Amino acid sequence: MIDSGFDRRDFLKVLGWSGAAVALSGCGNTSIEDGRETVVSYSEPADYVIPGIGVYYNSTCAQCDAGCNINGRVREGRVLKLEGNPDSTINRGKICGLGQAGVQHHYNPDRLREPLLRKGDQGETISWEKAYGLIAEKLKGVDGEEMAFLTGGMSGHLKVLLGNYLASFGCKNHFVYEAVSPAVVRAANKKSYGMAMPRFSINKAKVVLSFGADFLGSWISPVHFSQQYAQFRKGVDGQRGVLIQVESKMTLTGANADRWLAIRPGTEGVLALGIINALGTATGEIAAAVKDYDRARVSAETGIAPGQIDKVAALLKLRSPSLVLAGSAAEGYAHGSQNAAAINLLNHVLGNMGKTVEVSETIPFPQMAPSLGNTAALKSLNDGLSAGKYKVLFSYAANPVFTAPGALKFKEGMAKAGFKVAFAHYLDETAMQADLVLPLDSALEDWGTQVPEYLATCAQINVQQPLMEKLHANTRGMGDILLALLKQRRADEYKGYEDYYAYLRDALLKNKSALGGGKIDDDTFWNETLTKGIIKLEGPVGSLATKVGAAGLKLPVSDDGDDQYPLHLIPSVTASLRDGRHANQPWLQESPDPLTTIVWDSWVEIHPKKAAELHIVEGDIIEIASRTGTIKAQAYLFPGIHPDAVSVPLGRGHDAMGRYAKGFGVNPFQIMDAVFDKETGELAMHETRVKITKTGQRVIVVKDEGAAGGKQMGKKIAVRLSTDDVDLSEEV
Amino acid sequence: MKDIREDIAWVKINQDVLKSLENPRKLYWIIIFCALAVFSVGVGCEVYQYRNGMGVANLNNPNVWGLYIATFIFWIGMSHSGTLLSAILHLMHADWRKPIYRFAEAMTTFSLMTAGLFVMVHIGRLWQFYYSLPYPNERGVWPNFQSPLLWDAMAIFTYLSSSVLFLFVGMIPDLAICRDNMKEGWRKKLYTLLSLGWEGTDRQWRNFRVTYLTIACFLIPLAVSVHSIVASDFGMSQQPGWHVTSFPPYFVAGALYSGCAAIITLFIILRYVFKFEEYMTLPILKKTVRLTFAIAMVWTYLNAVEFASVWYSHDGASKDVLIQKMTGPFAFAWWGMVFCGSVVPLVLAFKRFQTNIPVLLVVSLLLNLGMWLERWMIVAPTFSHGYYPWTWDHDQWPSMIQWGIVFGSFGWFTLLFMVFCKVFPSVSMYEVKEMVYHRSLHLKKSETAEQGAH
Amino acid sequence: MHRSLRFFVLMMGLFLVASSYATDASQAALTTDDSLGPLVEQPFEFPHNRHANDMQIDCMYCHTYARRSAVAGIPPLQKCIGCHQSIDSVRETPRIKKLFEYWEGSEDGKIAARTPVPWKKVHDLPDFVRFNHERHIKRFIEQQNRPTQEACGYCHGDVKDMTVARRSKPLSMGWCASCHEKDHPVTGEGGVAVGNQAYWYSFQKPVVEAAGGAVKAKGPNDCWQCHK
Amino acid sequence: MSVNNLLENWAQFRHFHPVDDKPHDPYKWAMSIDLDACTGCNACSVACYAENNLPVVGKEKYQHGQSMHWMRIERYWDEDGREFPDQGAQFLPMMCQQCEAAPCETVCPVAATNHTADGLNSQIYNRCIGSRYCSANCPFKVRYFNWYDYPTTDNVWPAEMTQQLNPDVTVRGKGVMEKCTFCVQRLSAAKVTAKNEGRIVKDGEVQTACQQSCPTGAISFGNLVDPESRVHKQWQTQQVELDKDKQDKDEEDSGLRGYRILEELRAYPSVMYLERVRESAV
Repeated sequence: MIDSGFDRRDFLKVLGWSGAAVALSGCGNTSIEDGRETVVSYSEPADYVIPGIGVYYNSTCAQCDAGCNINGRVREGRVLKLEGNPDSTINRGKICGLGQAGVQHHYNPDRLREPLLRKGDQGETISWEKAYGLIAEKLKGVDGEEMAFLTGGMSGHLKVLLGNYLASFGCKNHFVYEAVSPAVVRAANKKSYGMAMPRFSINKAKVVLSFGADFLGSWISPVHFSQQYAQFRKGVDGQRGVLIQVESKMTLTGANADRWLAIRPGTEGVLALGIINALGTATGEIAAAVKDYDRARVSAETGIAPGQIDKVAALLKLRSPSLVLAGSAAEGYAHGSQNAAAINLLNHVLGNMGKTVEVSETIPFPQMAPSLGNTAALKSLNDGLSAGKYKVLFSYAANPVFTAPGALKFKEGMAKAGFKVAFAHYLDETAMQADLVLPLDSALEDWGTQVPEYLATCAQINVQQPLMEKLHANTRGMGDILLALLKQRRADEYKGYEDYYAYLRDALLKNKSALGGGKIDDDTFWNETLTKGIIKLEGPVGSLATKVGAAGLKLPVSDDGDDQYPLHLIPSVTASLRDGRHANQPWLQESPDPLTTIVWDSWVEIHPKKAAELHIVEGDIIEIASRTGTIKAQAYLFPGIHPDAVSVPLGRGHDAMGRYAKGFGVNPFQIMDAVFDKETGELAMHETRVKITKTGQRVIVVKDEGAAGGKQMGKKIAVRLSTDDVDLSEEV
Repeated sequence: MKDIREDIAWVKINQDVLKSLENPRKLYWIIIFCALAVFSVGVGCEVYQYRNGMGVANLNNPNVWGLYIATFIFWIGMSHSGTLLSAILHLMHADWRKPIYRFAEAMTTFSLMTAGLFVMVHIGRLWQFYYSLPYPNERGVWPNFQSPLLWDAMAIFTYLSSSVLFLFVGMIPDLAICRDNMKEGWRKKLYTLLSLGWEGTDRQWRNFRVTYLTIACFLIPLAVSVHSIVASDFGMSQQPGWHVTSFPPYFVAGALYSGCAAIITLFIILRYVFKFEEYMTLPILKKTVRLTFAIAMVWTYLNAVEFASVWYSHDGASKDVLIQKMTGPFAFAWWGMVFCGSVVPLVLAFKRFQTNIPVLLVVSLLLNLGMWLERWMIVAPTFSHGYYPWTWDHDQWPSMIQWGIVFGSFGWFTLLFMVFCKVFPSVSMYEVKEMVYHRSLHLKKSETAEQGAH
Repeated sequence: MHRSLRFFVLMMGLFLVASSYATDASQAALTTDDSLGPLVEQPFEFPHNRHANDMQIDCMYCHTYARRSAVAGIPPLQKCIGCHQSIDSVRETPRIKKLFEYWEGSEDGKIAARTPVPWKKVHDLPDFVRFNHERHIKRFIEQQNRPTQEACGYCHGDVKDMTVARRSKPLSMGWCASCHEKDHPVTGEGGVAVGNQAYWYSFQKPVVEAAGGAVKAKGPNDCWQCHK
Repeated sequence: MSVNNLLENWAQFRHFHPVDDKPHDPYKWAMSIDLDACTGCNACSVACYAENNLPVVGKEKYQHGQSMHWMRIERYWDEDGREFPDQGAQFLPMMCQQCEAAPCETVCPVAATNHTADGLNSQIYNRCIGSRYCSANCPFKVRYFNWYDYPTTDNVWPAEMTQQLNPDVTVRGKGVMEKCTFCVQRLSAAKVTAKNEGRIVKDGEVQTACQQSCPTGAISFGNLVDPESRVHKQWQTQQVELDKDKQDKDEEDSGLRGYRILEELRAYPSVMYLERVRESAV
């Protein structure tokens, strides 16, 4: 289909508003208008480019780290819409809303277009040469210890290049930071399963017991899990899968559960042990570990009715295999690791190992394997910064000034760094603090390779290729930038590569045989790779831990909170906004939050009972105060939350970034206390305690839901029936 | 309480009426000025809305219709009693109508024009309005003859044109009088042109009578049908609270009601402004008031019938809407309607109020307000409380733009009406003469009879 | 004064007669009007007559996209050059010089090399009207094998007699519809119908006339066919 | 343009509705949505924005209820008054139901919305004069009006964003009504290809934008006339019939999940929903 990437780039040119393109005067004129518009055609078109007919190119979605393979429709050289790539093992032709919005990231009017150098409060436009020169100059005489490179999760050749660049300084300070990441669970998995990310086969499970894992919304690889979920609902041999969700704040997954259990925040582990106890099948030290977690105590601590615990245990006993997931709600506490460990223990006890918790392959090229983001990295970086250790700080694909918990005072720390370089798409909060801001290409105009953390069926390398020509002349791909920087260090080594594309092509072709292209010639291989957009691999298979000890598994007796700050703050991760890096994509701002149907703003979820106590009604502006700080947001009465907790969604409340993000909502990161998980040193997101007070103002909550508030008023609109009354195996 | 004097000289009638074309009281100019001001506000709002889109009226999904449609119905309604007085009573030979039917008919015409404007104001693409007209066109497509809105458009245009004709034909003899008594000037030219060479020959009178009668007969069924069709805009739809078979009579009654109320108001104003005390006499007013009272009661009855039929029907949705009207965000308007529409008119039942000008002025205005609220209550609640609960009660309060245009329409109407009364004789001279003549004959008869008795 | 009355009546009568006649007349004009559209100023004059008439080149030799896509597009520069670089006889004529300026770039550097020629659209429908070239070509040329110039001519007129193309049909909705309302034979003499004829028309099934058994059908007539 | 032509087209128009002597042929587009699979993730809604050039109206206009989402996800809670919604919420994707006897069609004064032969409820933007009667008469309130001139409104399609607009879909100016079209631009493209090859569109050959994106495959769409199509099979197994206002399932414990919303209004929607299932054992 494609002769060669280079040539194709010419065909990616955007055509003028030719006859086939849109004109905005949609319903305007009603008469034919000869000779007004010009009609343009490529001077040398490729035979597969026909005006009026879409061409589809495969690439990889960069909206989150799940690594879905996408397929972009291009017409007249403009990418119009993204679909899932049907050949993908991860998303099998499907795509989420967040992914769809990728085009809005690409076409975003607020994207940076020129390199900016700080002049007081202003940024002055400079040339790339000058920018590179400046970096070289600033790095002169700086040794590895004095520079730090902060990035988000990274993988593929970009990671390799960065590694080489840092190596050229002998620099170890590569901080990989993701504000929202399952880092604690990874660690716990490593312990109890033997690998950080085993394969969770939801579709094979008859029962899924999830402790706050929002696998339909934002957890690890939502689109993949959603598909499995669909199969799981259709059922193995006609028996419909049962989903039980345990969490203190209802997530999208919770909203789809057969049974949603509102648990007292932080006591997830206790419940897990309680269930093991109730199962009564455990032996040895496990039995010993759970023996005093009897129904009464567990019920008292977790606030879940004894009968309910029995029911769950009974069901798990009855239907096997099942699957138990430890999610972000369980890990977000100072004792998060223990929680996760206790929960993982369930899978062993229930004998799900190897059945629904399966061994997954790993990528055969360790240097390309994803370096996973976490919050511990931020901590150590912050310590370094506030100690004034770093002369030069690079930041890429991370926005710590926005996402770092307020208690860390990251902004102040960052100010201590001598020279701050930000590689950014927008002028976001971190870029605002930088001395030099370098504009990046969007994922739809850049080359790259990427290795997803969660491998669905086999190890694979995702290929990212431009779907259209650059929108702005003066943006660069991160790969190209790193290459340029490397040429400053090791000119001879990299002079062979004209640009990142050349490097990438060469790198992949070198390992052609390892990548399953042994027999065919380079160009064919390369074209096939680009056409497919995926390289599937035979990766080495790790091994699962068969048994695990319960020694050292001790859960703190749940405190009854402190009376000064009585409530738990649960910062919720929404499927569309996540940690806020996509807040400037209007589709995401305007697509209602599934549970509250609120748009364009933040809100505080409060249980109606609690609200009644405090005389709070919907739309009251509420002040949430933690030890770290305070924010104000509108109240939304929400039945799906534990009365001892309030929840504020992450991702909104930017004070920079762009017209669709700036000034909408509040940022709960600001008031997060710096409490860390005892074992992994990860930030305990759910540990912040708050108190709330009415400010007396009231607003109209901007939401899709009408005054009927999700009631059907006796009409037959969204109907539900019980499993007893239906036989799914009969259905198509 | 004195009625028109039987012995009043015909010349005096001419003089008195023609005076109204010359020098009204100051109040006239004040009214004209206010009307102009209000109207220009309306125009401003409309221009703004035309530029920026209907959104500025704070209409939304699902509340897609607002005050515009309500006020549209209101004006259509007002037009009806004009026809009632001029046509129906004409056929019934009720001679007391004679001094007042002219301005009533004028009111009909102008309120229809105003109503027509609201159709324009309401539609989202005014510049494509011609799509809705059935004429041969280069697109080769017809409008949708199934749509009640289309029936509406046709009915209104027919009604408007024929009532203009009726008004005009009825004026011809008077125009001739004006022509003959006017000094030179543009007015004389105008009257000359319009009086179509009227000389009052027997033949002309004969033809005139026939024509006038014919149009009158034609106008009556038309008037009834027009408001029935407006009613069918709602009756024909499927929405709860609209899908009611009793709507047409209900609408017609409402129309006559608001019309009569309006006539009382204007009666009082004209009587003062143009010094018509001698012609627009209290007995006439009294009759009008009694007519109004009767109609008010009819309307109240039909209203009750409608609620009852909803209440006892098994249609839960329409029931919800009714309850919503009484208790929801519109409650104030709904109860306001009930009060103004059914309680206030009771005042008219008392003899002593039937000729008390200040009281009647206030009452008639209240009645009009009530009828306007009624129209609003027919339109709005169904949107904010339809079949689909998810879409209930979005922010539906009309914006200042919407109010502005509604008020503007009153300015526009007053302006047209007042100018008309200044330019054309708003009391029918020749018919007053007839009236006086007949009455004097009658008087003579009875006198001679008395003498015979002695 | 009777005169003014009579005059009035007379005027009314005249008006009615005139208007009714006018509507009739306009009717006729709407469907069969062949009035020429405006002359469109092009970057340089392209002689359709030379190519289509003298050279007898098939329309779709240059307008290749028409049979493959809904929009006809415009022939790529490459196409022109492909032939003309080997036709030395006209190489030095002003138009061809101009053409090559777009290919090789002009001396004054105003035009960069390989610049597409900014042709003006001649048959430019409103943005909410979507005419499908592919379908019409399939229908008339491939299925009913009418001569190309005739088929294209239905809407584009006799381009072979023009230099710069110029609109010669009304292209109004009524005009399109008038053709869609006609019963067109599904297959012409010796015409081949591809596949199942019934599905060449998703709206009216073709009617088989008893006499001769010629298969005829109308064009689609629902609004969404052209307005989306 | 003669009265005859009027009457002919009239008959035509009427016949587009399925009547016993003239059923839909060869196409009748229909949809079925499995509420048990739908997770309410909003992917379909965003996909619709991307495919159909829907404007993002912004916070202030959204507050006034002037949003333009053709496909809206509704969230319902159980109404049994328990402290927690411990059987989760219920999500319902609601878009134009493409009714067979659509209330909106009969009332439009200019026939801007009417029925197509393949059973769609068409909306012709450039014919619409914006009387909004259709929306007034729509039981589902799924018609959205262009309250402002979004193409020229700030920050709706600023700068480069215009390049994302889908050329196959007209961009609506102010004052016209719009609604879900079942992605008619995709349908007609598929039909053209099929016609050129002298066949009808095969099942799965054409997908609506929402269906294509839906991660759980809750939405299935196709030709109800084609016995091979998934939609046809689903409607059949659920015993839902297009031109009935009461279905067999309405009897007690029929074991069927298929239903149509507000069926009793006799609009005969083309979208069948499958009831959400909840486990009774836990």
